[in-house]
Amino acid sequence: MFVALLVLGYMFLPIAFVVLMSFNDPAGRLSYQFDGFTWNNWLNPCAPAGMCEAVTKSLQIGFLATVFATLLGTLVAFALVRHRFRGRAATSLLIFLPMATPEVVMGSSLLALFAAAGVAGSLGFWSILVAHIMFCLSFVVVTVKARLAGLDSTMEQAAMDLYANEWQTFWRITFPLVFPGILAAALLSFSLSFDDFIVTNFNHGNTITFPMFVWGSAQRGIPPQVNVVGTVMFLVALLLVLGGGLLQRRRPQ
Amino acid sequence: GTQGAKQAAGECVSKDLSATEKKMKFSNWPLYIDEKRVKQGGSKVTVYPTLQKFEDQTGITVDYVTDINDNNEFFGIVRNQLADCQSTGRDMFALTDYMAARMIDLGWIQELDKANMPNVEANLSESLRSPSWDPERKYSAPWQSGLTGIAYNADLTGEVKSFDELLTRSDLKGKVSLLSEMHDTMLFMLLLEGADPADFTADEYAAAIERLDKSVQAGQIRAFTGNEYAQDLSKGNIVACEAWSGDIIQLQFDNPNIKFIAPEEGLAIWSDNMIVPNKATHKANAEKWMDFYYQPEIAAELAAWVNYICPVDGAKQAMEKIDPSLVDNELIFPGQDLLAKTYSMMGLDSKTEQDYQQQFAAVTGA
Amino acid sequence: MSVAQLSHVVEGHAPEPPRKRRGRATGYLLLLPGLLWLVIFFVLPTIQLVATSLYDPSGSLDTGYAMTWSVSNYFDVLSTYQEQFLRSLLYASIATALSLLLGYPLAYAIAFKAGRWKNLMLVLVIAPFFTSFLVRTLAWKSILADNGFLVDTLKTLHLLAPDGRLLATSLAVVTGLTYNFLPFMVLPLYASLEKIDPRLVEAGKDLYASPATSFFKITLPLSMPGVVAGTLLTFIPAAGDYINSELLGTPAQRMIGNVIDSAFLVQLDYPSAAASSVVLMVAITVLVLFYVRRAGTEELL
Amino acid sequence: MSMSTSSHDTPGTEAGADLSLRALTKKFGAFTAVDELDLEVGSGRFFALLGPSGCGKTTTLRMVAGLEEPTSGRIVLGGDDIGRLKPYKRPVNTVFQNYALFPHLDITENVAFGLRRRGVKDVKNQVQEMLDLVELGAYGGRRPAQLSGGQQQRVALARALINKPRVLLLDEPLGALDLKLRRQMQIELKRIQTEVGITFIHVTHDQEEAMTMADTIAVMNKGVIEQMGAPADLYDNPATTFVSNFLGQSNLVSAEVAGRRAEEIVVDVNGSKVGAPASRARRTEGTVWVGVRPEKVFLAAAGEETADGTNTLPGGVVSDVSFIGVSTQYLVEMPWKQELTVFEQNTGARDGFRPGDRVDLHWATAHTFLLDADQDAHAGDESYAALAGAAS
Amino acid sequence: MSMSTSSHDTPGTEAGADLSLRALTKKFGAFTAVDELDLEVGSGRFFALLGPSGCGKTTTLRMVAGLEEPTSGRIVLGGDDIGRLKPYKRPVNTVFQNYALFPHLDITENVAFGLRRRGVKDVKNQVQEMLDLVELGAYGGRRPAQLSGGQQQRVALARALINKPRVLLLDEPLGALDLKLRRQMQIELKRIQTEVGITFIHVTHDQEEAMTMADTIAVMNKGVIEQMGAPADLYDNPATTFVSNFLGQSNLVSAEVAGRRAEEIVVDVNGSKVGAPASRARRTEGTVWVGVRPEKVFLAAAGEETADGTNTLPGGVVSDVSFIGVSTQYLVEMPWKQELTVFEQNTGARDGFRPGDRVDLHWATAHTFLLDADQDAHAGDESYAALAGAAS
Ligand SMILES: Nc1ncnc2c1ncn2[C@@H]1O[C@H](COP(=O)(O)OP(=O)(O)OP(=O)(O)O)[C@@H](O)[C@H]1O
Ligand SMILES: Nc1ncnc2c1ncn2[C@@H]1O[C@H](COP(=O)(O)OP(=O)(O)OP(=O)(O)O)[C@@H](O)[C@H]1O
Ligand SMILES: NCCCCNCCCN
Ligand SMILES: [Mg+2]
Ligand SMILES: [Mg+2]
Repeated sequence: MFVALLVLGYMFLPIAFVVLMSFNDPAGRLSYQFDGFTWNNWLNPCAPAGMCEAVTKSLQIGFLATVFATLLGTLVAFALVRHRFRGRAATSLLIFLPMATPEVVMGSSLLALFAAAGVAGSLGFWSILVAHIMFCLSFVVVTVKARLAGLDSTMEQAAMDLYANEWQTFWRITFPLVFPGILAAALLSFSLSFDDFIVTNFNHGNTITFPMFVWGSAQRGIPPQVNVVGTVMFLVALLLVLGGGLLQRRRPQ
Repeated sequence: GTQGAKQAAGECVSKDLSATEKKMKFSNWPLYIDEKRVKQGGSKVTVYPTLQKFEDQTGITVDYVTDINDNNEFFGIVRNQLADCQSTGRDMFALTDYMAARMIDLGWIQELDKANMPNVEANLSESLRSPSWDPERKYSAPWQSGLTGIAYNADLTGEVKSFDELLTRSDLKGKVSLLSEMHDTMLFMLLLEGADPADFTADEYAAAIERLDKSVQAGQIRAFTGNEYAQDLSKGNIVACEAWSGDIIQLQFDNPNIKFIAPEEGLAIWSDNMIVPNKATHKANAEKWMDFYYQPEIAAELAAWVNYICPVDGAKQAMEKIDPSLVDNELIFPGQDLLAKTYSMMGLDSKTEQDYQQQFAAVTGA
Repeated sequence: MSVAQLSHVVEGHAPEPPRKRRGRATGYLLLLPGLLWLVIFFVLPTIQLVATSLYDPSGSLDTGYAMTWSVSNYFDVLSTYQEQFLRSLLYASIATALSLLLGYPLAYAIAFKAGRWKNLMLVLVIAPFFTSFLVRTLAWKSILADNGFLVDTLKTLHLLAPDGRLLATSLAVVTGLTYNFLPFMVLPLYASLEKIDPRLVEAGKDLYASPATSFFKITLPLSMPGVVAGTLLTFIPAAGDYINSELLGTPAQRMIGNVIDSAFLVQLDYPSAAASSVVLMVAITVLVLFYVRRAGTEELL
Repeated sequence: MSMSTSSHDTPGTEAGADLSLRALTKKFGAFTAVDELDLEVGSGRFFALLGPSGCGKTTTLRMVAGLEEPTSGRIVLGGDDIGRLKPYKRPVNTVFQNYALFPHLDITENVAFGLRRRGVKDVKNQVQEMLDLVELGAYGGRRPAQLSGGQQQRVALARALINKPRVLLLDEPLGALDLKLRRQMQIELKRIQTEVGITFIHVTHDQEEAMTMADTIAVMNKGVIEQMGAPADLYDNPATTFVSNFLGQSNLVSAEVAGRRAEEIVVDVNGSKVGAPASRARRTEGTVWVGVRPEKVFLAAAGEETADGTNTLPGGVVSDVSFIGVSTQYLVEMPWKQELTVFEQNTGARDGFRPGDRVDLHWATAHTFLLDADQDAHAGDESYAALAGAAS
Repeated sequence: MSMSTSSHDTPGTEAGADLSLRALTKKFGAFTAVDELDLEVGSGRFFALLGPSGCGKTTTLRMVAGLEEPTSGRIVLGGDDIGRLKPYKRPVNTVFQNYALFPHLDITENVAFGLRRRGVKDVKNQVQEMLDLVELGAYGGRRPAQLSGGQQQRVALARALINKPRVLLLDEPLGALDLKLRRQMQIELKRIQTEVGITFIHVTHDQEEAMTMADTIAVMNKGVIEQMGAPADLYDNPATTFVSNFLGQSNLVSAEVAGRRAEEIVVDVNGSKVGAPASRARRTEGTVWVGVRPEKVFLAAAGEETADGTNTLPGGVVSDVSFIGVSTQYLVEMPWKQELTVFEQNTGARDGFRPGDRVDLHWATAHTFLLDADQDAHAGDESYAALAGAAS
């Protein structure tokens, strides 16, 4: 347990630093040490030019990638668990491979394709989105599939037995029961997309996402507001997951 | 296979919307424009005084981004669009001679309308009027010129006099950075080999690479950087480095112990040139910008802050009014003695360029 | 063991045959959009990558690259970047081992010791994902800085030589990699540890196994699916990563990811870049297969 | 094979419907799980389906519910062929073995589920009534996970019953409960069935359960029904060795038919003459199994007593005595080395025997039955099967 | 409370060891799971620990095994205090309820596990012998998941027995098996214990199991042992209402002590005089519970028979009759509205009664016991508890 707490400490050291620096009042232009406390960064989060636009882009892409990957991935998971078809092994392999491919390889091969297709010049929002959906998809399939496979099929039979047709059975029973898995998959997708740098770096064209912004500003001096965004995202994650847990636990008497 | 990236002249030009859209986007290097920190609504923000003047005078809103860190890196960022006859989203950027040359050669740069830029016509320094790659300055106008030399942090180390020391002094081991652009760094390596950067052979280049590789393998070099060396230098992670003159003078405002020196081997001299890429839709606005910064007073104001060599005739006189102490600053207005110690690398055909770049990349590991 | 089986290892459970035979058409229809997506944006790019790796190396941006089936590209990148390749695999292996060493106790504690703090601890493992990976790595860079608080303290305590440093060392890169991929290790480990019936461990103790023996003979083998999944999910991205090396290392710590990134995005040397990518992918696949086969036949159920 | 218990044999409420399965067959690939099964269940009956694991009980029920499609045959409910209807179109509900309660809905919503699907109004009151019936009136707001096994079981029952199905199918609804709770729930279930008068078809492994609850029992084996009837009938008059062993225990001894006098068949058991009522003889010549239930046999010290109308097998030696509270169980080794079982209630009326005691076995002729000797004497004896399986 | 069964009471092998628990206590926070428990188990005994869920059986066993640390008290095995030894240092092995077989090891390695940990040589042969003993000789190469429940159970037994522990602890090892298989395994277990002569401490919920297998039974309730003794002793002579209800069923009727004649206490049950042997009276004055087992009671038509030395309660009305094969169970409502239970073996000797028949209850004075009326008459009656719980 002690070792575990140490490891947790190790995991949180940089985050603690990020939180601290979000209150930094930098003395010079290129400062990355704590020079003094201020609320300014929190009060003016959008002061650094382009940062909030980048965050917005990342949120948009994250949201859309999550929606599409979750949708497509959930369908695939259902097909894999509930249907019989040819090429099941090949399908599983195809789902697994993106998870076993380093991001550089994924990013570079996408770029190679776009270049060969002659669209390398118009990369941007859409190409980032397409790539993010692609690499989130596998994680969604795996997550939803696990939940679905653990679902007791007698639940659905019981529903049918209780006068629910296929459609009602799906929406009233199957979907709510698989939903926590779908939600987990969506959360995972969003974090993967929001956090992605490498694949995006290959295919972003002129579009600047938050990680791209951080990378760029790292070369000229990071504005402390970047830490505000980092802190907020961390808190949002914490609240989301803890809140979700509480919601699940809170049950009518 | 893929298509070549060359574009025929005039093939990729878009309609200029400057008349209706009073705006433009300029990509430049960091530490390359005059700044001022002002309080605004409780928090400090950075504003650019000359830029504000320009906006005020012309009514053109300028999106000024400092996303150029290294010529090659930036080339990588815009090459797909330009090769594909797509917009880069930028109306203008400032690139160093050889890169500007390469882009012009690729047909990616729009010709400028001199009629819109009387100040440039009038005030551009004589020595910069006809570079081999744009003899008539049809495509480009220098933003600033500068020198590449050595910077060190006197808090953390003794004086560093030469490039050779940078590569060999054991007390600097692991705390030295060099520039990630082949042209910058290899110029000095060639000098160390006793070769003339303006006229060297492939063997000399290979020997220079060999020497660099030794230093890298020995762990002497901590990083090959673009403009971001300024950060590690001021943080103290780097105690000495290959650096660009003006940057260092600017850093001295925060830390006077950061020094710039001319290495015993010599200095590199270069210019960064404003160019307007294909598909830029605000060329006329960009030309207005160029013209604006070629007014001697504006040029002097800029130079007083950035401390780079000013390409504008008459700026020296204008400087008298702004900051007389800078009139004799060799880094802004270099004299013949200093210029005699400067070198630049010879032009390379694209095949050789690619080959040399690859050899360099193999050493820098990136 | 085939790659398909490998995927099941990663997922942590064997495929179960569909319960009921329903319309095939529906099955295909559900699969179609997702699979199409993967085919277009994963399979095709991979094929294109292989194609690109065979382009004429003497081509250039200006002239374009012709397909000349130049297998020599592979030999070129292997000889030029051999060092970076090996370093990537080495660093990734060390980082994976370290992650396992650190992640196991953490996962173990969450699964068996955390009690009512279990959920909170799990959340804490996942939450860092949301604070951008770059931001955290840059934070490490500041924490480890030569004149930073940490280095100063270590120097005062004489735990670090006066001219020693933490940043820009192999150590920094490897710990950075370890740090970044630790959650990918902890989560699958936790998932498989949690499934272990504690009564099995008790049964072991009852049968004369000391705590250490119980761990090595019962807990560890039973958590092997988690170990395999965790090590794969750590090793694979770590081997391809270049941000840690870039931000926390020096040219002497460059990994193959840096080479690919720069060759693709800065040098614009597509054939070499693609060849390096393909070599990396093949190397990883071969290693992973070898690893899973060993772990698989000896320890897995 | 065709058997029937129709509602006019025994009085019963008419709320349920006649269910009739005709030549119902289900094959899984080459394997026949249910084999041309014919069955009639009268309305309002409590019908128990009993049989060893894998004999096809669940499959039969699933076909009735519509969860499994028959390979052939018909399912007729109150005159309508429902065999091809979707499950949600059948007036039949199921209580699943694992209850299959919906974990994400509270108890009220679980119970209301069927009514809501059919768009019934006034769901609230009906649910409350039904919960009261199963004595869970106060639990409506809880989630299934917050109830004990027995309570969950009753929710499952309420959820099915509230739809007033014409037939309620119960697939080992008590299988997961522990012994004492199980007995308690049996009483509950029986009470509820009597109250609502719906036809129950109850699948169970537990014979005692079947016998105490059902008014008709069908014993199923390998996809077909071996015998069907009232519990006492089946118990007292098994038609096959399978039924005689599966439902309770039986002593089966090989014998030769020696003759017939009046309504009695006389057989020779290793030299002793034993009688059996002709009405209980499934075979009347050649080699037969002579059967008698252990509790019908009376032990006496060797040579001590005999009475008229009583069969006697002399020469036994007590080999094992186990006290099980209510009764004592004796194993007696006969001269031909077969061990026979005798139960004696511990009434305290007399002292028991000890291992080694020499005893004779007596029982009333009327309690003897004769079975076809071609059948396996151990058919249906699961503990024997388990032993044989283990040794193999 | 202190009780003992030592090995010289009954002959037994001496391979096992005397286990003695002294004032053993285990608290979980404020809750006392095991309360100053004293217990002596003679070596080579088959000792059964019986009690309702949550009474502390598992906790007691876990303390003996070393898997739980006692809050206080001592555990002495063959003279050595083992109470503070680590589990892997104790010559005690456990057969877990869920078997706890190692899924990643084959059967041979599961069985060999303990020997290997102790560095024993010649593991192969010992394992084979042990597998043969449990009749799984051919299954060594399989994984646990490839065996049936009964087979797994035997592997768990073999895995523990091979270490020749001085005490073998069995925590409901048969709990998960179905009824028939369970009976079969009971016989196996008893055979093996007889063969190896190791002390068995067997925890079970199933009284019939305890009674058939064990030579000593301890009935545990709320962390203490209520009564201990040979199965028949405990059954015939329960000391508390808890034991009388938990071990089998009892009729308990409230009565007043009316006097005493010779070795007999006479009590008044709602006007009827009933006698009980003084030796079986736990209380001899004031209000008492008069107890009698259902199988000891004999039903007769109202006013029909009486014999000397027999207790009679007249005026009953049969309210329910259930046929359960071997016997028939009657519920008889007495004039004071209490329902009493009577079992009658279906010997076929006479016709049974029907609901509504008026009957008298008779039983031998010798089978009557008297209990302290301060105790709850329903203590230990789990089906009653379940019913009460459900209604609450
Ligand atoms: N979907 C299926 N595919 C193949 N065989 C099946 C399927 N469902 C059931 N069977 C087989 O059909 C036979 C009858 O199964 P069924 O479930 O009806 O038995 P059961 O009488 O309910 O047994 P139990 O008492 O164990 O529940 C079994 O041998 C079983 O293995
Ligand atoms: N680790 C623990 N923490 C708190 N209470 C516990 C713990 N273990 C057991 N108890 C409590 O101690 C009491 C005795 O538990 P124990 O498991 O010994 O009962 P048992 O007699 O074996 O019951 P069962 O027949 O249900 O197995 C129970 O009330 C139980 O809830
Ligand atoms: N801070 C401004 C730096 C400008 C450097 N320009 C280019 C350098 C030559 N390679
Ligand atoms: Mg079944
Ligand atoms: Mg227990």
